[in-house]
Amino acid sequence: MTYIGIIITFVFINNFILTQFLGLCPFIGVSKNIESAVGMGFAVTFVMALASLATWAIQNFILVPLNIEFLQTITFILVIASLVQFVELVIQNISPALYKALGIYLPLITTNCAVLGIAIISVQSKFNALESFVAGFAAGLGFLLAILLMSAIRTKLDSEWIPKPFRGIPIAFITGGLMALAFMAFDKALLTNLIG
Amino acid sequence: MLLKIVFSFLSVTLLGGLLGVGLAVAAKLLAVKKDERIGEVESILPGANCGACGYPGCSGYAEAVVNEGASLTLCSPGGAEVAEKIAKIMGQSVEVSATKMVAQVHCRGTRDTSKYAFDYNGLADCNAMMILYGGDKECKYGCLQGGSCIAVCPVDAIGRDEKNRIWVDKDRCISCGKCIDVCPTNVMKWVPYDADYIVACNSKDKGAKTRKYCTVGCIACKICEKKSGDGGFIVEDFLAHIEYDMKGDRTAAVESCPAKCIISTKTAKAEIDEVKETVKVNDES
Amino acid sequence: MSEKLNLLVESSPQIHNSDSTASIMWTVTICLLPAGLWGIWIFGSRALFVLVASIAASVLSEALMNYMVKRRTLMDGSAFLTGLLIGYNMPAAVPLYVPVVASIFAIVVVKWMFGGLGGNFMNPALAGRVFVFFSWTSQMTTWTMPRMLKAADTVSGATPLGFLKTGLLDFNGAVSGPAQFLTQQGYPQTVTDGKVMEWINSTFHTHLSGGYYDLFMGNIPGSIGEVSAFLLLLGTIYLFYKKIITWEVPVSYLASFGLLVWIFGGRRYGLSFFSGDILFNIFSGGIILGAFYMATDMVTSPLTRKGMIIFGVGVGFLTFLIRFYGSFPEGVSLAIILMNISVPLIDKYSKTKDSG
Amino acid sequence: MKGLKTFSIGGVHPPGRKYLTDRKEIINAVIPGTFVVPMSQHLGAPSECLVSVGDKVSEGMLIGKSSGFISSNIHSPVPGTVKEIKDIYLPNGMLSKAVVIELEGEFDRLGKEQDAEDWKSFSKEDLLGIIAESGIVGLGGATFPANVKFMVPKGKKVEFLVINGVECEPYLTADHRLMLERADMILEGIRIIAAIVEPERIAIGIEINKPDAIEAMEKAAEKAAFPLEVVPLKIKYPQGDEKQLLKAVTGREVPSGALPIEIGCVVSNVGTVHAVYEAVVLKKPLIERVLTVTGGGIKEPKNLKARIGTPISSLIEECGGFSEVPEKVVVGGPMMGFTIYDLDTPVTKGTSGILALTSKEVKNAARTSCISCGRCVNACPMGLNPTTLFKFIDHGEYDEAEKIGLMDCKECGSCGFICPARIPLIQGMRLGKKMLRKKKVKA
Amino acid sequence: MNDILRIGSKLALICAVAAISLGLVNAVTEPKINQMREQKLMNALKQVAVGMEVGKYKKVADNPVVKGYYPLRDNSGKQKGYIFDLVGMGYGGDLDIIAGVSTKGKILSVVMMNDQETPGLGKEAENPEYMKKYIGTGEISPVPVRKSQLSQEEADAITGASITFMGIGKALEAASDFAKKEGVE
Amino acid sequence: MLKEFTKGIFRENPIFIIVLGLCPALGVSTKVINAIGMGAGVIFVLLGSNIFVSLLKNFIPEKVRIPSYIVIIASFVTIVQMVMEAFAPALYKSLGVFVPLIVVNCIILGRAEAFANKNTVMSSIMDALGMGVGFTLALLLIAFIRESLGAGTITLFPVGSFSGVIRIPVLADNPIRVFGLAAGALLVIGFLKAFFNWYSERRAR
Repeated sequence: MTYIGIIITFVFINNFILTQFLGLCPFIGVSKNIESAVGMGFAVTFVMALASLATWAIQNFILVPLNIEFLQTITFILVIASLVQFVELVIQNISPALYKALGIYLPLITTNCAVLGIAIISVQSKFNALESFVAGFAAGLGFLLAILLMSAIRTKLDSEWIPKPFRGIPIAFITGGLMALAFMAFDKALLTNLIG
Repeated sequence: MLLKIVFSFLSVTLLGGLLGVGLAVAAKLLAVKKDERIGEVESILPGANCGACGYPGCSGYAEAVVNEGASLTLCSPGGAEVAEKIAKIMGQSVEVSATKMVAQVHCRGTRDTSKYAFDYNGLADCNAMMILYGGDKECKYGCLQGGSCIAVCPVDAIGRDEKNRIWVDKDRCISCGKCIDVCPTNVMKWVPYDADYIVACNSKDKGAKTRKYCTVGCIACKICEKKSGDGGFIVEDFLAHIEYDMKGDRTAAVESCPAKCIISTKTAKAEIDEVKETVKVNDES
Repeated sequence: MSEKLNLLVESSPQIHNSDSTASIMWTVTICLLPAGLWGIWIFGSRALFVLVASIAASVLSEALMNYMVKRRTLMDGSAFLTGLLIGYNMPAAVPLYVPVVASIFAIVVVKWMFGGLGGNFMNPALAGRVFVFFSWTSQMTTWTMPRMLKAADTVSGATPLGFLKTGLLDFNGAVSGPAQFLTQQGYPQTVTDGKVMEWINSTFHTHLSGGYYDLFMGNIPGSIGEVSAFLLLLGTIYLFYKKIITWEVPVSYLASFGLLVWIFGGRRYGLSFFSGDILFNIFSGGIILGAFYMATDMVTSPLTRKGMIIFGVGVGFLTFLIRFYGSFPEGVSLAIILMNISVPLIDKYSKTKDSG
Repeated sequence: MKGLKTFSIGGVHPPGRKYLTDRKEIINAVIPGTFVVPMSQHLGAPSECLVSVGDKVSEGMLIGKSSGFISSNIHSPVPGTVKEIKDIYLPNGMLSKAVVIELEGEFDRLGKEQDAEDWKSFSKEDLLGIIAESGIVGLGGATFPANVKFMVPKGKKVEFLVINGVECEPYLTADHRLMLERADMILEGIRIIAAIVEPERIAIGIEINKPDAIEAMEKAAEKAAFPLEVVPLKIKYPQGDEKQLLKAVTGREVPSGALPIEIGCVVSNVGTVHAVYEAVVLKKPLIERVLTVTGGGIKEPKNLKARIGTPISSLIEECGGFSEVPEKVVVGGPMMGFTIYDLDTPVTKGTSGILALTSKEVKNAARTSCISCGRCVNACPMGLNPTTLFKFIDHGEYDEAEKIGLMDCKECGSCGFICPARIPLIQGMRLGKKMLRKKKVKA
Repeated sequence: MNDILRIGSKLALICAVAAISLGLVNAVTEPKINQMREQKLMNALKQVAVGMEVGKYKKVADNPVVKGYYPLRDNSGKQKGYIFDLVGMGYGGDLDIIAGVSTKGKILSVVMMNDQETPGLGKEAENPEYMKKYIGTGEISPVPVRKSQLSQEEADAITGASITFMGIGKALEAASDFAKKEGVE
Repeated sequence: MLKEFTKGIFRENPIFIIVLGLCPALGVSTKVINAIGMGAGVIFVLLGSNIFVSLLKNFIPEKVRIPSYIVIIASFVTIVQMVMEAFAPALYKSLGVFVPLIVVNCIILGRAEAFANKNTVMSSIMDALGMGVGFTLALLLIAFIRESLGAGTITLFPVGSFSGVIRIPVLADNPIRVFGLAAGALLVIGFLKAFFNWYSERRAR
């Protein structure tokens, strides 16, 4: 698959949130206003790209040579968790402003299944290092796109008269469902016809 | 097979050890100080985010308490209990007034009892109604029933009955004062939580005028003053009010009120059971 | 002045324009009617049943929601219009439960869960259609032949675009475009079409293939209300006259779509760039219905002129993408609801200019 | 229509309905027995009441004194006795102190010829003093004290004096008739103002639905060889607003929150110009004004010259009363005017018309939710986004509303007029401004 | 510093325990997993082999559809056909198909091993019934790749999923051609 | 003790009340059997991690608390993975990437953080069981709705001659397929959450 193909796949066709059900917790939790949604989106994109690359290295330099692929889950999550904490510490020191914008979302990312998800999917798709990185980045962009659209819709919904039991999380899910319905327009055929 | 187990052991242990040490080192080198008391204070606050303290939400107040030395008694929903807990964390002592105050509507005028000056058409918001001649009731002191207080109440303690009268459930009220702030006619007033009666009228018009436009308005006849003894009824500005510090028996005064505008706070509780939501769009065909 | 007048007090302005929400909805409904009648005429009474089912389900759902949330919005015409549009987007032979489910989904989930008319961020009719399209794809793609093309043994057939989609998958020859492809592959055409196209070709010295007349008038299989571009455009004239729709969305939609088709549309037929058949693509597959009646839905399109143009271009681009590269032959509904999703974002960032 | 000037963004076309009165000559209104003169008839601080109950007043006597920089004098419209001083609601919803005068005694001016003053020898300050003394305010509706407006700040130069003869509000024809019947006097008034502000150019903007007024003003200017540019304008509401008028006539834009003088312009309404003429030349304080009594509910619509303080009921009676029960009675134009519920409300300096509107004219309909049609956005002459503003205000997010320009809204009513969902947008804007003010006072 | 080492070693200890226990579990499960995988393939091959003997797998490098094949021999050891390992293009992604084809190009049997098709539409192809439409074609009649090549009845049965249908058909067509060209190995 | 168990089932149901662990709830709920498999996996991991976390609560240093928990959880997940692949390969395949993702299921880390590291082993076990069962029941409900509407079937274990698939007469022929897809999953959970909101509000009255 070409890099463009990977990007189209993970942003639109296999959008992590709207078709793969990965990363739903932050998608629902942090989409109440646009600013924090964008912050979360960028933080996720950043971590996903790095994690995808790091886990590629683990897989190909440790697990495969030693024939211990069954330790994939435990090593990947270890690396991701440490990576997130490390990134948090580094950002905190390098740029307090960036930390203020992204910092509060970083701890949430450890348990964001999208990050582990992209690591595992990259390995399963047998991507090379750069492809893994691009896939992680693209999946993050897909997350950013979805959460950005979602937060704009939710800001609008704030001023609508929504039946009481539906306010908050339920309507966010229903909104997500309708978004997913629309995203069904993007399918594999689109990719094959476009990229060939 | 054994080799595999050894490899697993080595790789994961090394990885774990490395990351553990790395993180510990990083945490030490890159440590950023943060006052832990902020979190503690925040966890004590009730989390209503009502804004009564004047800070943006409970976390804002917690930060202000720790960093800016804000007063410890500003959280009205939490009351004395919370203030004491905060004081403990901050190592200070506080004095808190004991009585909890709640908001109550001092008007019971409805379409049946009060005269209306004109047909109003527009926003269902008291402040907006106020722009047009101070509301559609002839009485300019009464409750406009636009429901602005219902809209601002963070805990759904305010509701209206089928006659559109507005009631406050004192048990749900967290004393944040938002409704009192928003009310343009000042008909929403503080009352001690344990108050037995309120004078449900806010009209400072002369008795004769009040009588003309409202059958449940205080006409300043002073009968309650005379009957109550040490019940604390006082008529000022053509309007009776109760001094709640005086604990005398008030029933005689209540019963003798010709306008029946002194009502028990228990009534309020009964009426609000069915809280109606204000829908601002009144579309119809 | 002794007598007491019961005067109304309200804020300025004291007079209003004659348009109301209800009048807008009903006007759109009326403008849509000719195309629907045409659909009933060519597809038979079955089409009428579909329309009745979708409208009835939609109006009843609205009534039910009105009862539940204690508001009265039945007469504003929006539910009727939604039902009508859902019916228009159905094949005539569809089982009746399909339009019913679409209508219920549209009104209850897409509209009322978001607070009723004005609260929804997605066009209810289109969301309803897409919902049932993905649920019952085959039922939604089984088309009835119009009466003028109905031979003794063929009762169902493919829409021109559907025919192209499957036909082109393994086509290696060379044709001048979709119309010629259809003619060459024996896609049915009316006699009138032949005469009209011959007249056009001889009068204007063009070399057009047959089929354009059928396409424009609606002598083709397709959804009940979308086939007749001519009658839909007729209604559009009145909408423009009444200023109920503005030019931004339809024009930017059709222009961007047409441009893309012109540039890239010929590639499928082995032609060079800048040789796509704009006319064929605009009059087929519900673009007219979509551009003038559904993309222009006020609730789900942007507020500002700039926003509307961005929206229209987006819909045009996505329609092109889906129709030419995706697996769905038409793509109008999906393109519109995809852009519906981005309307709040567009509105947020296309603020009006402050003149000071 | 092509080539005619107008402002660039927004605007609406409400039905004009000026034919009801545009051929009716201005006549003096009947003088009733009782007058109610409010002390707050202008923008700014209320006047200080100089009389008490029982006092005798004469026609044109000062009874309310300007109480600040932005304030104005108020004069007794008729000779009489002060019967009562009470609080009344003015049409704009404000509570004001008002002097009730019972007609009694002799008129000093009524029916008496006045000598024309030779004002040309007066200094600028003298002229401004006379205008201030006479209690002249902007008669277009804004009621901004005229002397303050004409006071050019130091260092500023006036390039344009623009006279507002637009009268874009539907129904109203008072300015129209004034220009037609008293073109010479208006010209004299313009001369006086020009002597004060010393503009480089003088223009008068008139919408082309008043061809006779355009002609009359052109003729008057020609006759007097006065360099007045008569600018015919396309019909579009709210062209009569200062900012829109300046944009239409001069092509210049007034920045947000600034006054016209910032861009070297002074604007004055023809009614004000006429009042300046009367004050300076005839030494007559502002005690009467021309207004239009009209609307579908009025039997015989008329243009009247009525004294300040006349109860509206008296004027309606003079116009034959109601032909049918009106849905509402409006003071001012239908776009920016106010409904009243008490017909004894008096005429004030800002009353440009009295309308009795039937439900057919009002066209009220059920209010529905906003359907985001965007018409208000296209109609707003200030380029604001009324529906978004309204949503913020409706949810109490007044600061957010301020951020997107709430304070630039001047309540022209275009959005509310065009809204198919009948959302009370203007009331929302007023509410928002009120709550912001309240918040600022608190802070 | 001590502190750091202590923390690091504790984490390492937890990791070590985890790793060892996982290694032990893996020692138990891995043979089982491999056995299961083998069995699944064997089952499929057996199903496709229609009673014949399956030879050794051969990779095919330069074909986009045919990934490899097993030669099929009858009891006498004479080659009668192939089992092809095919990859087709479906609606939702690749289709992994195993098909038995005679040396003359006739489709003998088809099994869908793996797909990502829409449940209820393309997913129906996992159903053995579905593949009946292809069986027997390829030698004399062409492998159907479009619904129009089927009878009305059969076409109705594969409602909607024309892309899946074509994906399988094209893969089989390629296999049939491959077999025809190759003939006997 | 029993209270720790029952709270997870309704009052603090991880999916409907505290809204955690959504990704698997939606991802694998296309078939009832998937829900059962996933639920079993989660119960096992939750139980194991809760036991170990509460046992080791004094041993684990504060600074590497989270990594340690994650290692413990990941070990149990890997065990589940291997066992499932060995003994229920079909189920393993249909759960796909969601099995390793149990690691990041917020419920498990959440319970370790919020409960197990503060409580005794016994109450941690009860808590794990309650939460696990609550999660499984919620998952079953979602899967039941999605499968019956979206495919017209209910897939259970094959036992003897019973294939494990129950066909619902009318729906099986023309199922509302969207419910089996991503959009349907989100819609279903939205409505269920709203129902629970409404119900708990009513109960509170």
